[in-house]
Amino acid sequence: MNLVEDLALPVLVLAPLVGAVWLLVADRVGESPRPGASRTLAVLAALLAAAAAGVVVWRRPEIELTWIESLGVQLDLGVDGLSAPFVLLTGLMAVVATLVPYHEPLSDARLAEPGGHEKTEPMALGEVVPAPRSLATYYACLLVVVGGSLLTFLTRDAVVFFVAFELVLVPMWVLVARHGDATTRADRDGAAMRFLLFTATGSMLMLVGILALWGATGTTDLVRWAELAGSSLDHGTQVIVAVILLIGLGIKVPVWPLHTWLPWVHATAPTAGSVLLAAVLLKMGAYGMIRLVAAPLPEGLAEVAPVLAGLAVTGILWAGLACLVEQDLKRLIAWASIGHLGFVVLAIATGTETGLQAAIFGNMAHGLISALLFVLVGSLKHQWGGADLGTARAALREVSPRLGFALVLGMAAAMGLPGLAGFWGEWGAIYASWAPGAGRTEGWFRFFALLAALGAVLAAAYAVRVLREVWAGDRRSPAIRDVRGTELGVLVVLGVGIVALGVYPVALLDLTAPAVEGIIATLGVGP
Amino acid sequence: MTLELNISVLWPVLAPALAAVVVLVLDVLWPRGGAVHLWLAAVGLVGGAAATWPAIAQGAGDATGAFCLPSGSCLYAASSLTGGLQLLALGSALVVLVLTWPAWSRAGRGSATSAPTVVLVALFLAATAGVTAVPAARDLGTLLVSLELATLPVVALVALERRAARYRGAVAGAVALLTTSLVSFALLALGAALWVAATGTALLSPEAAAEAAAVPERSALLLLAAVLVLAGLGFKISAVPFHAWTPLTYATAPLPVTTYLAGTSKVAALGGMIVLVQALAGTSGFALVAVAVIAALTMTLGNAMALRQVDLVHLLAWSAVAQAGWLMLPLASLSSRAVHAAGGYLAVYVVATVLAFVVVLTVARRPDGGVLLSDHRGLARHQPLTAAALGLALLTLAGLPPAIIGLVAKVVVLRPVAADGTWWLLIVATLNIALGIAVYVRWLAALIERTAGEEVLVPAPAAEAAAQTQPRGDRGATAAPSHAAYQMPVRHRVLIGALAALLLLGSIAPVGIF
Amino acid sequence: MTRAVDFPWPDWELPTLPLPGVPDIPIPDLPGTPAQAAVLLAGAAGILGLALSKRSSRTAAWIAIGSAGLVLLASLWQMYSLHEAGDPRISTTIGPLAFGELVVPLELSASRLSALVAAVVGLVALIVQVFARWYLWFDPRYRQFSATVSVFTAAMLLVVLSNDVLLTLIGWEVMGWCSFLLIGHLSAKDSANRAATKALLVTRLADVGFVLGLVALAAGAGTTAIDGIIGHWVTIGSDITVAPGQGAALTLAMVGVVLGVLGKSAQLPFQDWLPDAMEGPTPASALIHAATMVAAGTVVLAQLLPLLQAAAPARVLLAVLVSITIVLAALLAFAQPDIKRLLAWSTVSQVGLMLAALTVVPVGTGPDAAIMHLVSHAWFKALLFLAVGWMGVLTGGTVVRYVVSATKRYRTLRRPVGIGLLSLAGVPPLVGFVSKELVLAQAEHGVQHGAGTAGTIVLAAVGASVPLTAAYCMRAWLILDRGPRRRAVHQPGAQQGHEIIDDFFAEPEVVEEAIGIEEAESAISSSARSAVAVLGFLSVVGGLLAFTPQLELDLVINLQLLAAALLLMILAALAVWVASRGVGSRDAAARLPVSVSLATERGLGFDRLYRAVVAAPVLRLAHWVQWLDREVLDAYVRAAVPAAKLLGGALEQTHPRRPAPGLVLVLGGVVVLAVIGVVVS
Amino acid sequence: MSPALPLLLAAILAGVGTYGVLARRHAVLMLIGVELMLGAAGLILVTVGQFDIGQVGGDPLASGAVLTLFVITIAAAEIVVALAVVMAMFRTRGDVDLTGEAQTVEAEVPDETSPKMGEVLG
Repeated sequence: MNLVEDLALPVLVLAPLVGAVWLLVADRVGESPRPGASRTLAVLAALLAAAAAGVVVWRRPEIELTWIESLGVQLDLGVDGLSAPFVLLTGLMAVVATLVPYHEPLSDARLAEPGGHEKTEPMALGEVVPAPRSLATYYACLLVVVGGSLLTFLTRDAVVFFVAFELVLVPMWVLVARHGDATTRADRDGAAMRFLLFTATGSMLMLVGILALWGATGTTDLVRWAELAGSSLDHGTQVIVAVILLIGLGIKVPVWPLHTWLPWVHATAPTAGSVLLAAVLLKMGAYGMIRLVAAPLPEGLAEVAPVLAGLAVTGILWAGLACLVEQDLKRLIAWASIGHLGFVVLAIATGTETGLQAAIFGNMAHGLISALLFVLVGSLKHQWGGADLGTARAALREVSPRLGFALVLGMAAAMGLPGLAGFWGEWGAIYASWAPGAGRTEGWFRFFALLAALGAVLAAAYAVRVLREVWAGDRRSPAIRDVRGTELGVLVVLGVGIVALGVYPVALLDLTAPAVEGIIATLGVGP
Repeated sequence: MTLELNISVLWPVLAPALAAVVVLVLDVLWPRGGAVHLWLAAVGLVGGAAATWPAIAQGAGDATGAFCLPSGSCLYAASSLTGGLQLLALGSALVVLVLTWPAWSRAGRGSATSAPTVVLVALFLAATAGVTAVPAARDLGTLLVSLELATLPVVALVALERRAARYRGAVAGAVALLTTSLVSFALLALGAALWVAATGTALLSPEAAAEAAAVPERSALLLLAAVLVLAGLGFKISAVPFHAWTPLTYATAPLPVTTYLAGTSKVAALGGMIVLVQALAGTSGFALVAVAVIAALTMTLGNAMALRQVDLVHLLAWSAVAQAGWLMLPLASLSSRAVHAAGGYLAVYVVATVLAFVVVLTVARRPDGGVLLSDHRGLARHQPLTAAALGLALLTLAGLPPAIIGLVAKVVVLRPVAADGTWWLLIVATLNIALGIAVYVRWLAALIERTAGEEVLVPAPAAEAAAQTQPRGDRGATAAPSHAAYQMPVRHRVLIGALAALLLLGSIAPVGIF
Repeated sequence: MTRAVDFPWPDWELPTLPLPGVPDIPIPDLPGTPAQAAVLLAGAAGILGLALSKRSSRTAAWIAIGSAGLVLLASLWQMYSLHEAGDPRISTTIGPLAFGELVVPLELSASRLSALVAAVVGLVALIVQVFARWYLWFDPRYRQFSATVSVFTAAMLLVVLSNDVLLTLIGWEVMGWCSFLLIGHLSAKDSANRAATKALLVTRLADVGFVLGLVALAAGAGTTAIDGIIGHWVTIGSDITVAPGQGAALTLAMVGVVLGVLGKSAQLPFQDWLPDAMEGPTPASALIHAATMVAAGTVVLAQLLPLLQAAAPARVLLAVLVSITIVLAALLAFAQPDIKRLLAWSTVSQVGLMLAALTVVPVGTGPDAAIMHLVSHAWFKALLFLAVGWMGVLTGGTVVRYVVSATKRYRTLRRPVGIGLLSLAGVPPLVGFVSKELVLAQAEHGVQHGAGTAGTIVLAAVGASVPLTAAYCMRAWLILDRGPRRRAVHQPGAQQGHEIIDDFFAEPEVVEEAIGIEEAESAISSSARSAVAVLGFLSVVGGLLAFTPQLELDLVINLQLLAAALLLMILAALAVWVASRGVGSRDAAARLPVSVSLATERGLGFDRLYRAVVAAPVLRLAHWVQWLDREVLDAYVRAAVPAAKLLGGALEQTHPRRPAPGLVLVLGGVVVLAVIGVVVS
Repeated sequence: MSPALPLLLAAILAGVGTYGVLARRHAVLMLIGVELMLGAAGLILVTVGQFDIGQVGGDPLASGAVLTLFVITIAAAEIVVALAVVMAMFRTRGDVDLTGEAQTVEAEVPDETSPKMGEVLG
């Protein structure tokens, strides 16, 4: 047991990274490995990481290393109640993302099938279809994303956090730019570039905030920051730093109006990329908001909380409305993500224990739900040859009931149906917004709670819209094959996760409660 | 009046300088020396590099002086930072030497003697000696002399392009460099004169400056001196608006010399800047604000311009301008930490830029190669390892992991600025990181792009079938046969490997850089 | 109005019947409570029904019906054990939840009334499951249907037995979603999808109020436990007093809750989803509109009754809207050209009666009258829906022209339909009569005990509903029971030679389409028939419940009022009979002008109102949002590209390519630096 | 003699030199402008050394004078290099006009207008 415990943490971080390096090297030196071999290796690494994540969360080992001595940057790894669910989620998503089958990117020739979709660029028919190639780099990129995210959640040092935060950008960019679908290559590159520039700008702003906190506290230790709870910064500085951090993290989350990159990127990214983006990468933003803003800058957060909550609520409504008219199913799911994360941000802004609990829960729920929906929609998109809702297609309920069932489950969860994972986070957010923490204007927050509840109605509206357009109906052609094999397994696992979290939220809430209590309890300590 | 010499400290400067002298003397004694001169130069550089060790090994804050006055202040002082900068200069010079080795050893061919080689080698060594001296300079005289020593031979090196097709351009580039450097030097000299007038001493001591700043009429004089001195140094580091020569000269000079300008020369520039800003910092906020404004302007303009370039040398030239802004950024807040940050950033920048130049040069020397962005299309397929190294260099410059060192370098230079609370500068810098990413990722995208040879026109539904039937090996073999025939010279491989290894090592454990 | 007659009539106290003593069964010490068992069994049946029945309707039926039976047993056992051991009985669920500052115990509580309602729900669910097994015999999606019904039942039981507003909300929302699935069961039909969507969205919109109301209640109390909430907000003594300074907050919260209840119970202005919901299969209608979803509002308000009593404005709001709904829905029911829609509108009206009874409960009295009406409505309305569904199978539809003289053609239908309509009309001594009289008495009692204006309005509406109900019941009966003219009497099953579906656990040959309705013509299974018979029996004798200790009604029946009501009932029936004479179908509503009947068929255009007021603006807003997002928010992003290009271009143009201008730049830079110097110093 | 006169002269020299640098297209004339500026610098240094401007006591290092020597030496070295380059310029172009287009190399490189920008940033 001791050995397993000692090894778990290094394995957790290194398994994906080493796997990735091995794949990258193998792809460049000598004959590239066959796609099957790459995939097997990637899945093994992911499984190893997932198992290690379980052990780490269970046994809570810790590692302390010095990384850059002159800066006092430590490579301290370990989990607490706050990061544990994120680590577990990332472990699960690693397995999901590597297992999800690789679809050859759709390009113009295939997207130009009759039915007509929204054209953003004049389309050249008969564009070359890229020749298939070794997938080693693809899987390596997935693994780096996973490794980087794990490191982000595990580290206790702000600089390492930032570095790990950035580590996922380039592989994600490669995934979108090289393996994404798009009407034209320009579109694909555009989406990839958008992702990179947006999130890089965001993380650089976050860096500014981190530097400011570093300067004020003299340490980069996140635990220490949380203990100080902003006592070393005066009020004005807290506000400025909080604003900068929130803008930076808000791009990643994303918070309205910094969200415009997300639908693009999701519409383009390959399925596994979308899964990781929605289920893991966006979480890093929300996690950062708790770790870097809520804990160390309570006063600053309290000051800007009404604005943040207002933006979050605007995002909920905005996304809900956009979903009502969006024509691309994958973009629609992306919009839904924006709405869900709006609830998360709203919950964080309230600055109460209930809010933080709801935020963490909402994150986990959104991770599972969006992963399920993206796996599903990815499969649909590649069978349909596009994700346009305007095209007449066979009703899922008639031709592929398993996919249909998964869609119903996913959509019900997305609209926050009780008994499924989405409910607790959303309800908690509304509750917390109704009873916000110290220093928040009650009136505004209650108004936001009302708007958030309206946003939940919009969620129901777009959920039934999707079900009506995709699931119900009497068309039976063109028939598509029902989901089976690995994909089915992935969907089942995610579906069971969604139901389990929805029916028995106690485990997750208990897991995070001590950490959340710690964060809120220190608020009284500051001046 | 005695001057304590303390020669042992001077070896990093003396070694290349001596090597230059020896090369010249040897040429007199043995006119057909051939490649011996190059070997001598290499020995000089390596010797100098070895001699930096004692300085580097010093603890933080210690400095060993040479040419020390009885009053205790020295005209030359080597702290660990100085040592590091000197090592960097000598190391990058060594890379340039290796790069240019065949060209320079060929230079002698056709003439009866090896004189052309000797000229080049001597100029090169002299310039390097100048570069190594600048960071250690602690008085105006040393600074002026070493700066000019670092600049003038390079002008000649630029002009001494031997390929006829490029000669005309090279001369034009040399003229641009020359005129700018002359004017800048004139400004520097005026500034130095005013400095002496204001402080009464040629020593670059913060105390004297602070003393002068206390008296109103002298403070005005000091301000004017600071303006002129900064302008003079700004040229060397290619800060906006003293940058105009940069793209001109970079694009026209022989590529190894461009590498020298972009790498080694920057050491001198930053060294001088550090020395001056340290001396000026105590006087008023002026130097800091000026440096901040210049840094912001420089990085913004550099990135904006780099974004449009299709010629990679131009792109790197503008990137050098942008990076100059980053180099100056920490100097906008004065502390020993800031100075170290700038030094660390310089080290990362020099390694990455030199690596990028080496790759550009390798690709340019390929049979069908060139220095355009289009020549790098699909490089990741043809030369995966080279492309990986270049990618690492570009990511380092952009500050994106997996080139963690680039990111850490950015963190380090931003830290003092944040500590000062110069928010506007932080925001500008932050936006410039994004802009910079756009610059380098554009190149990176070209690297991993599929070339026409790789893409197959497949009727849409058959694409998947083709994926399963066509074995991979075939496609690898059919792709771009011309590239397969080309064998990269061993020295390029070694250089790329070594530099990439440096960056990788730094990424894993950035120890001792910052 | 009935009070105009002024001579002394004796009032009549409700007698307590000399019931036979309940056998004394020892209560064993079970690991869980019946409440837990009931909810868990029903919920598990939903999941297991889908997971275990691999394409086998038989397994699904076993699971669904078996669990429904067990649920019924558990709830009956619960009634018994409460009777023996006293109430309430608290039991835990998954909680307590670690939800920060908020205490979330998530407990169930079984009391006298909730146990009764739970038993009724269990019974109706069992009957519906049994009936559905026949009704959806050929439906390839029977498994999904039965599983959904199980989950639905679980959700309703959760609401009924909840002692925690969060549990209430969970059950509430799950019911809404299940109703979406059930109504849209025939998802190949667009009208079914539309109706399902409408039902979900309308109720969900109203739920905004419900959610916020409950949140506000919980936030004030710091707990989600219902008794905790009531204890925090009000003090119950001889009169109910609101905690000081919180009257407005309580009123707002209760207004929200009332809004949610209005939505779920299909009361004005949310009533229009319910008639459309008749697109669902009949068993679903019977379940949703008899015992469960529409009645859930009554249950919740009964649980929160002290708060409703304390929040007068919310109570008045509820009373006014409900009163209007009662009358309006009854009028609309009269004019419907489809019997099933008639029943739907009658449901709206009857649910209004339950809620109306709640608004006039004086302090210190329980909501027993409302619950009695809930129970009675559950029985006779389920009976009617099942019977009409059965009829629809036989006649091929429920539109008036299909069902004319149906009970004459299919005589087996005569008894259940007749009992149901009589009970609905409130003819003594059927259960409908008892419960309606109790509501009337409650209203009258309320008016005398300070229910104020609300009481008067409610009394008027309830009084008006009596003849109106009688009228539409009479109309329906006249149509159904018209003597046959031309067509010979069908002998069920005889000449058609269809498969007789009798062993309901046999495995049907599942055909592709849901053609069961045609195939199963006249072939009702004996189990389904007996299920209907049970309901019929209860509808007749169920009134006795009012005289058992299960209900505590300290009401005094005003015999004057009673007589007046009966008189009005008879008059209305007579009037309808008169009107129907001379009409071919004996449809009294045929006398109405076409424009009126069209308008009533469309529910007075509420659908268009919803679309015009809510759907269209929201969609327009959505298009704006899309446009704004693309053209304004994202424009900045896209503009960055041309901006960068332009900037680069401009710089490129100005960038000197010659040495001399470079020098100008250098010297210009000196000037700039000097300016900075001057500014800084 | 007051230090004002030499300083005034230095100012004039610097001004004329600046004017020369800015206004003259001829490379040699530009060089002369630079030399004038250097002269001004030297003059200031000498004056400062002589008149003890801004000094509390005497400067044991005689900074002014020493630096003047330095400047003169460097200027001489500069002129050597500069004239060599100007000669080369004259040989390649036939004139020494500094305002002439410098980037003749550009002609070799096809100036691809950057269409990739749109694609890349999309």
